[in-house]
Amino acid sequence: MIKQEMCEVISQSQIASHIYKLTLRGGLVHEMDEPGQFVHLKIAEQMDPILRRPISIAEIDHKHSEFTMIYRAEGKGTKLLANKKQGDVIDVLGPLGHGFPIAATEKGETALLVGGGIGVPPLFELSKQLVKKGVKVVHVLGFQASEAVFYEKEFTTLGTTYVATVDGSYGSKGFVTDIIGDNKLSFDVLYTCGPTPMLKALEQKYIDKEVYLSLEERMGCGIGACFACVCHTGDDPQGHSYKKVCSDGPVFRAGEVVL
Amino acid sequence: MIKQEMCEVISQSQIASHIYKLTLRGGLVHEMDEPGQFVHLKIAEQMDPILRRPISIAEIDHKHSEFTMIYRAEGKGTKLLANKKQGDVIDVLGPLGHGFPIAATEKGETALLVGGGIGVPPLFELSKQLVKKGVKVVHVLGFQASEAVFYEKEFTTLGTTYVATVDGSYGSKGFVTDIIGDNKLSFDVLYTCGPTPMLKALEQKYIDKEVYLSLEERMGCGIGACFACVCHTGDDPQGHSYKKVCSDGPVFRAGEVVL
Amino acid sequence: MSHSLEISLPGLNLKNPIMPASGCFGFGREFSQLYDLSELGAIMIKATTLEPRFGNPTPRVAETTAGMLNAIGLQNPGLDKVMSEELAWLEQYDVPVIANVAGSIEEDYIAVAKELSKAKNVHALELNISCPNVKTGGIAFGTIPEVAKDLTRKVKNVSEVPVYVKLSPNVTNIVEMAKAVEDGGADGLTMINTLVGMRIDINTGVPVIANKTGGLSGPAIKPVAIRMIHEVSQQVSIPIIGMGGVQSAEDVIEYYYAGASAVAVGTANFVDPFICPKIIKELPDLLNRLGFDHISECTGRSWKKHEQLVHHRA
Amino acid sequence: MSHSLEISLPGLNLKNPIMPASGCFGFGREFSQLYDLSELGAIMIKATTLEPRFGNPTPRVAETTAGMLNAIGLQNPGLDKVMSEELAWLEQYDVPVIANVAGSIEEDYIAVAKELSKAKNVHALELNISCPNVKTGGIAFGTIPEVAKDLTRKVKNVSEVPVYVKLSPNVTNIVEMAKAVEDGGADGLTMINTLVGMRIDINTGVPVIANKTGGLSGPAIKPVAIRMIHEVSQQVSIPIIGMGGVQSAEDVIEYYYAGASAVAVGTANFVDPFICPKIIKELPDLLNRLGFDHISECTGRSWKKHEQLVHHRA
Ligand SMILES: Cc1cc2nc3c(=O)[nH]c(=O)nc-3n(C[C@H](O)[C@H](O)[C@H](O)COP(=O)(O)OP(=O)(O)OC[C@H]3O[C@@H](n4cnc5c(N)ncnc54)[C@H](O)[C@@H]3O)c2cc1C
Ligand SMILES: Cc1cc2nc3c(=O)[nH]c(=O)nc-3n(C[C@H](O)[C@H](O)[C@H](O)COP(=O)(O)OP(=O)(O)OC[C@H]3O[C@@H](n4cnc5c(N)ncnc54)[C@H](O)[C@@H]3O)c2cc1C
Ligand SMILES: Cc1cc2nc3c(=O)[nH]c(=O)nc-3n(C[C@H](O)[C@H](O)[C@H](O)COP(=O)(O)O)c2cc1C
Ligand SMILES: Cc1cc2nc3c(=O)[nH]c(=O)nc-3n(C[C@H](O)[C@H](O)[C@H](O)COP(=O)(O)O)c2cc1C
Ligand code: FES
Ligand code: FES
Repeated sequence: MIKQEMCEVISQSQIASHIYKLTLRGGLVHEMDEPGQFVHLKIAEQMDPILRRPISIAEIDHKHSEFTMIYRAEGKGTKLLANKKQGDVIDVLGPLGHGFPIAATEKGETALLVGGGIGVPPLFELSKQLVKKGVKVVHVLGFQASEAVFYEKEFTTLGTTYVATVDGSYGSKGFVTDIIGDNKLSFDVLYTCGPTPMLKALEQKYIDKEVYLSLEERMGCGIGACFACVCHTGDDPQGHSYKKVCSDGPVFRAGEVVL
Repeated sequence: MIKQEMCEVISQSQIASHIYKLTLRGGLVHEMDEPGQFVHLKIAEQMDPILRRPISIAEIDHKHSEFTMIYRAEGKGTKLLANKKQGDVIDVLGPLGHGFPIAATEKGETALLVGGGIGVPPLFELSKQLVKKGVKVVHVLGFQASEAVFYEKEFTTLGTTYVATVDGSYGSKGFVTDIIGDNKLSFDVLYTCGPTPMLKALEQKYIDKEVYLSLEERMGCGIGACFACVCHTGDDPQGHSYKKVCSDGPVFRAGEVVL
Repeated sequence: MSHSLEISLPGLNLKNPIMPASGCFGFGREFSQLYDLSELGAIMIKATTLEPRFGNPTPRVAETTAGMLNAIGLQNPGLDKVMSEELAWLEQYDVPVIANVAGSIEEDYIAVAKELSKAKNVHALELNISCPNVKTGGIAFGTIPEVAKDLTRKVKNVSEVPVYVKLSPNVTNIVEMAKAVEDGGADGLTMINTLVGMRIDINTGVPVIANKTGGLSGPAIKPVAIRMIHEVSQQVSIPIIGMGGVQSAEDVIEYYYAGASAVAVGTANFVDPFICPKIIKELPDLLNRLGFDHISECTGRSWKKHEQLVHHRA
Repeated sequence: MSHSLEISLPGLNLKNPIMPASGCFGFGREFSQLYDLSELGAIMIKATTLEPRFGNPTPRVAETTAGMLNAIGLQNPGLDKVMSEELAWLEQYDVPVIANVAGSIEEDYIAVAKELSKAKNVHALELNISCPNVKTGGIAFGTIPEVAKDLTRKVKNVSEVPVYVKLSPNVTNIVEMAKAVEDGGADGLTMINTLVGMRIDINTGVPVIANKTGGLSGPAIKPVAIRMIHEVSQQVSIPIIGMGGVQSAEDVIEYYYAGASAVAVGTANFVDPFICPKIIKELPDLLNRLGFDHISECTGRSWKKHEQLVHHRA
């Protein structure tokens, strides 16, 4: 169930260039189950900035009623978010949307998790849950440059982890698709989150595979009421059938919606 | 000289119902001299609230580059101000305007300082400076009710201090004018700050005395450029001559402007 | 005290004067997961057109300082589905519906209005002559008094329930528009719709909204709405449902003082999805503090002469 | 790089395109205590009328969410004093003045314009046909195209310097107004003036501003200004000085992309009195980051076709 709650900041730290890790505590953690869901944050009490900001859930800790997000502080809202200190409270709406299906991969099968930049965080909780189920996970993480790389170590503890940077300043040079090709990585199910061009490339390349993609779109309400975040469906690309990224997604099976 | 500076919160505490005492540190303290001047505070980084808030300087501590304000947290801006904690910074513009003339009272003479509610704070620095000069000070402070009373003890250390509350829940019941009358207080110069009806009453009553009043008006710029805070002059009450509360005032000699 | 919020307007007997604004609440399904829709005074459902519409390409929303732009483009499932699915579904709640009618041409408006007005739970229509985000139609209906009057009359002729006309703020003379639709037979007004605005992304050089322009809503526009309601309410004798940046019980009172008889909440539903029930809960205490027995005493208080005012405790 | 901000508009050869907006900077005296006025591209001085005016009663300003209302009422010392005291005083600075001309009747406008245009440091006039805070005159000039055109022509006839006309956003069709004053001979446009708005104090029940309505300015109105400049700049061939909620170097670029050729800063001077020099200082780096050699390359970038665009580094 969707809840609104003032959650307490447990910790916040910078983990890469412009990238912050923020852990909050609140009762709504017990509503979180699927990795890939997101929360909608009202960052300031005031009306500037006015809109909530959608941020993925990167880690769920039911035991301590805590969850973690990893985000890039770039615009007005996320920069203010980066100022929050331990003990401050943040207005959280969530959990929202539908995440990655754990059930799609059987125990013993291999899941390939491909993340690009700020699309990496939700894959962490996904990976943890897949590993717990007995799925073999392989991670391919792409970043702009070495100073933007984060969470490599954390992913490595869960499974083989490849890192690529666009400028080659860390890991191998190039895109996540290069890594998959160069290393001839095979998999049963592919889960991915990142910039749209990356998602498109993966969708095209693995057209006959089971692929789940997490999408981004500008949002108003975040709960499906305002029609800000719609996309066309794959079977009716010009018509008036649609899916809402916020409530039907953000995770869709490849082909389900038009990227 | 007017300066703009990010000043650091040294301390903040609640001293009466809705009333806060806030001490800031910054280089612009060295520009402060006249009691009765004010600063203009931009309380949040964001544009909500957008306008600065004028708050009087209640105490100046040149040695530590600190100054103190006392304010009532009621509206949007002052409520946010009350949330500021030690170590936070606040954007201060000041010192602004012209304050109470110390020179108007000679050493050995008696000054009567009359404050109403949130008009009391600037009288504290005034009293300190008068006492230092060798002036005898008498304070008459009016408040709504006992829970709104503040700084009685501090004023008492400087001179005789009378307190009145409207509902009689503390001190004597009634208005500051009642106290002055009942106690037959005499003085050479009267300095006052508080609600306009109180200022009007004092102006009328002591028409042939030397009286200085500190005014309040809605402000835009705070520095004399926007013409938000003008009032008619006493010698041309219907004409187009004017004074600006922010830069010509906030302290005027009684009769100088139309209340 | 408990009845201090009950109001009665043409077609609408409401337990309270608070309702979500059209387009900011869909058809209520999503918010029904959060609270009981029967708590609301009414629901203004999303604009309905004759045929289903996909609407504009994304991005459809952009944030502005204390406001937002939207160019949804009247996405909706079309008249038939709204009747058979959405309105039917809403019948489970004890809440009157105000159905927002949109179109590109006159015939569409008339057809949609006629049909929607037959639905059991539709107690009034809201004629949306002011949607800034559709290239054809809409805007002319909303800016030319004669055109607006004519459309109002035609819709009135076919509607089985009272008709409220939603005014656009993007005009030189809002009073003229209001009087025109009153002349056309409007039972009430709803105002304001959004101001036309734009934001440009300085990194890409193009407008943030794919449709280029969008409708500006939120607290940023509240002073414009208050001013227009203040002007219009003194010049017409039909009631006004006010909207534009309402965020709190205090804002509701400000709208009433300006001249409104009920208040709709739009953008604030995105900021705080529980805002409508919160405001409904806070209003009685606020009224009490201000010395009113009933909210309707507040209407027009900023301009009414003393003798026109109903009872007010000192 | 150092010349990347120099611009040239009718009558105005400016070291940079940033200037305080009329009414938000007085005649410069107060700000001269804070920084050297010669740093500014130009100064738009406060509206000047034939006779001295006291203006409206106070309160004259009110805060709104991300904006403010003002109803100063054109307070100014009158033409003679502006000439002999204010403009004379400003001569010590190396900064062109754009003199804002206001009035209640045509004759006043003409008389003030004629005289002001003779001042040595007045390089252009800004014809204020759009002040929302004076009951007579102003508003009709700003909303009826023929009236605006006529006044523009008459002022042009007497002015010794180029005339910019300041447009009101409170109209249905801003393009029509812009074209009318262009036809009347305007050398440029300045836009936008404030939107008419109101706030009501819920404790007293009356409007916060003594004049009741006031002009809404600040970031709240920026999307409306950007939209209007985007529309108008595509339809006229005279340059536009843009304004409305400008707070940062990024905002300046957004105005340029929309179609402006220079930018004025109003309300932001109250929020941060050093804002103009700050923006001037930040602009060269921002231009560089965005790949421009000169700020004028940015004008109209959001709508110009590729082949119309001047050089832009990849
Ligand atoms: C489902 C979902 C999950 C996300 N998860 C993460 C995450 O885990 N970590 C992370 O760093 N970012 C994530 N994002 C992107 C994040 O929402 C944006 O970076 C953020 O909203 C930008 O806000 P700002 O204040 O920095 O920028 P501003 O420029 O101030 O934002 C202005 C407006 O644009 C919207 N906006 C700007 N960029 C985006 C974007 N890329 N996607 C959607 N809306 C945008 C903002 O929400 C706001 O409404 C996610 C987005 C979605 C839709
Ligand atoms: C020269 C001067 C000195 C002052 N000194 C003090 C002081 O020492 N302590 C103190 O508590 N208060 C003082 N005030 C009053 C103080 O400025 C207001 O209480 C404060 O601005 C209200 O802001 P808010 O955010 O609480 O209210 P809001 O309602 O959010 O304010 C909205 C707008 O109205 C203005 N406003 C509201 N009330 C007043 C007022 N009484 N006077 C001027 N503007 C107002 C605000 O500045 C703001 O622009 C002083 C005012 C002036 C003019
Ligand atoms: C996302 C969005 C969609 C809207 N869709 C409609 C609509 O379909 N029909 C309509 O009449 N108004 C529509 N509006 C306008 C609102 O009903 C309302 O008039 C306006 O937003 C001002 O109120 P607010 O500031 O509270 O949002 C929409 C507004 C928003 C923000
Ligand atoms: C306090 C105040 C006074 C103003 N006085 C004038 C004026 O005298 N003449 C004029 O043309 N515009 C006047 N304006 C309008 C501004 O010049 C500007 O067009 C408007 O405020 C929008 O810009 P901003 O959002 O940056 O303030 C005034 C604005 C404010 C806030
Ligand atoms: S954000 Fe409102 S429907 Fe998705
Ligand atoms: S506040 Fe601007 S002149 Fe006084």
